[in-house]
Amino acid sequence: MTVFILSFLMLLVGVHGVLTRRNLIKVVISLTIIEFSIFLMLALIGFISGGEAPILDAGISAGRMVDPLPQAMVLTAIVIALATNAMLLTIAIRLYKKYGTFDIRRINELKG
Amino acid sequence: MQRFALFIISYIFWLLLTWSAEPGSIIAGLAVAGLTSVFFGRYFFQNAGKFIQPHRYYWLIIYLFIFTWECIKANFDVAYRVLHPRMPIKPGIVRVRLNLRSPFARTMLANSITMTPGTITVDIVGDNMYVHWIYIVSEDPVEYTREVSGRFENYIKKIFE
Amino acid sequence: MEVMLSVIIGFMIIASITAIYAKDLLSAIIAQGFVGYGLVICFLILRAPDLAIIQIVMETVTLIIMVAVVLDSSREEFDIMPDKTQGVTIAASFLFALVLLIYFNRAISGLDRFGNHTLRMSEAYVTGAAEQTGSANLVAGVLWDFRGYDTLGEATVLFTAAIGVITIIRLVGKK
Amino acid sequence: MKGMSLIVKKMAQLMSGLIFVYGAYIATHGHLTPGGGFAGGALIAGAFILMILANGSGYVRLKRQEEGSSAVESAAVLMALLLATIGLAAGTMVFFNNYLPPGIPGRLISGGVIPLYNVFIGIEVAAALMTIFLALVIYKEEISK
Repeated sequence: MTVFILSFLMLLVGVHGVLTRRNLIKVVISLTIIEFSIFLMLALIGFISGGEAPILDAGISAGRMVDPLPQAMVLTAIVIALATNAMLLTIAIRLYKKYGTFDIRRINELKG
Repeated sequence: MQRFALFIISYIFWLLLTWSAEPGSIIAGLAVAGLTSVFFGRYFFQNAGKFIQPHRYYWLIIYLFIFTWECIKANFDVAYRVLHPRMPIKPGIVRVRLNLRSPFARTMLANSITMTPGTITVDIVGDNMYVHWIYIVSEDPVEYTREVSGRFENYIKKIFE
Repeated sequence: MEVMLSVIIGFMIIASITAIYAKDLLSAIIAQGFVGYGLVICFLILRAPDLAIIQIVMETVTLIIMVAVVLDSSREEFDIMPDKTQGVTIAASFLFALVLLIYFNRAISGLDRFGNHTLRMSEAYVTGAAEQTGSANLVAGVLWDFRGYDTLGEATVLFTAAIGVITIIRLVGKK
Repeated sequence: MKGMSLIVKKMAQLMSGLIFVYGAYIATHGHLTPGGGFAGGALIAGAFILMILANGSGYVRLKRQEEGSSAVESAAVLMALLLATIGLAAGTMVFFNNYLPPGIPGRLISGGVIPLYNVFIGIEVAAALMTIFLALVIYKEEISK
């Protein structure tokens, strides 16, 4: 149960970063940390103590395998995380080119 | 020629990776090695004919032993300098003149010097190589060139040039 | 097992706090890389080699892109000036954290204890999948056979992101 | 973007071909060993990114390369979709049907359509990452002019 609570703490750290930081790159980093904590949570849920990796091989029975379903979900989510990260960073550098800063509040002030 | 050499090397690498003799794997390996030589063959070794000259492999094996021995010696030397209570180090950067012509031989010499404990190659500019050294033995260029690169240079010349 | 995982996740939490509070953006990115590679070790301990491979590769690519972006623009982090509405923000954050905590508690109480997971949904995948799909890697079987729609949508997201990056970032268009 | 020093260039030339072969291995053996199309595609993209980072951007014509990788990406997605649609037409009328014979688990030719999906998704991921990277490099070139 400790590991679940710890990964929830990691999610809270990420949420804190998104809420309090004013730097666009820091906001992207905080979002990445939130994503990581959720991947970790899903992978933790599927684990069986003493289980094997879900790959059939000689001498491994199908009975004691960890759950392959959360792993497949997280596999797709990791790639989506990379894609959204690249998109966010692109928007951030375009904003930097237009306004000359990464500060959200100054970007708000310099409308237009 | 260089494309063919890369084709052979990548095909051997594929066979070692898969380690199976079924026909599907062998045919897929041919396709993958062909793609590799199409994409990267232009940037491989310029004169790949050196791969089929057997005396180079002979010198390579001898060089491996020499390199291992020098590496062990340098390990003990650096360990002595670190564990000694007064730390007898005199670090600095020396400029070593290179006698090797081909770029790959220069790269290999630089890598050998970096892998020996105590010396790190910083950069190669023109015909000179800048090496960071933990204990500079002497300020004389002939002396330190022999000490830093002379141990490896002759063998590397025989292997790669 | 659980103790080892807890220690690694603890280090990851410390690294993420460092990443959020670092004064230099480059060191913030490197601390974020620490979190990502720590996640790789967690996946290896949790018997998920597929996830470990993909996470290590993707983390490296993300770091390359982030470092390129930061070196192109500025890497300074400015001081956080005190806000006029700071009290409201703090109260709202605590409220938000409390709501998250309540829902987390409800979600966690429905789960099995760590390590004693019962395969309710994926029982059929584990027992019958290899014969049905012929794939020895069960994750690949789930990914491409039972849940093909998910994966197709995911490929579409990647495609759209690449097109979007080109569209947003181009300064000089075609004549 | 300038290239790096001679040592990095030579080692990149030596390694990038082998990294490409390893990525192809990961992608094609996705149904037997850990890995699969996504990880293999990212490794293949990594081989090209390594070459561009080491040799500088002068060594490829960036615009043409970007158009090419974007076209390859679209073609790969289209092929994967086509494979899925054939499943709709053949057999039991199910989208994403695995219509090829499953074969013996553990061989390279097994798993029905799964290896083909893995190969095409690998190409798609590699081309998408290359496109993103090249777009950033072109932006950097344009901004420094």
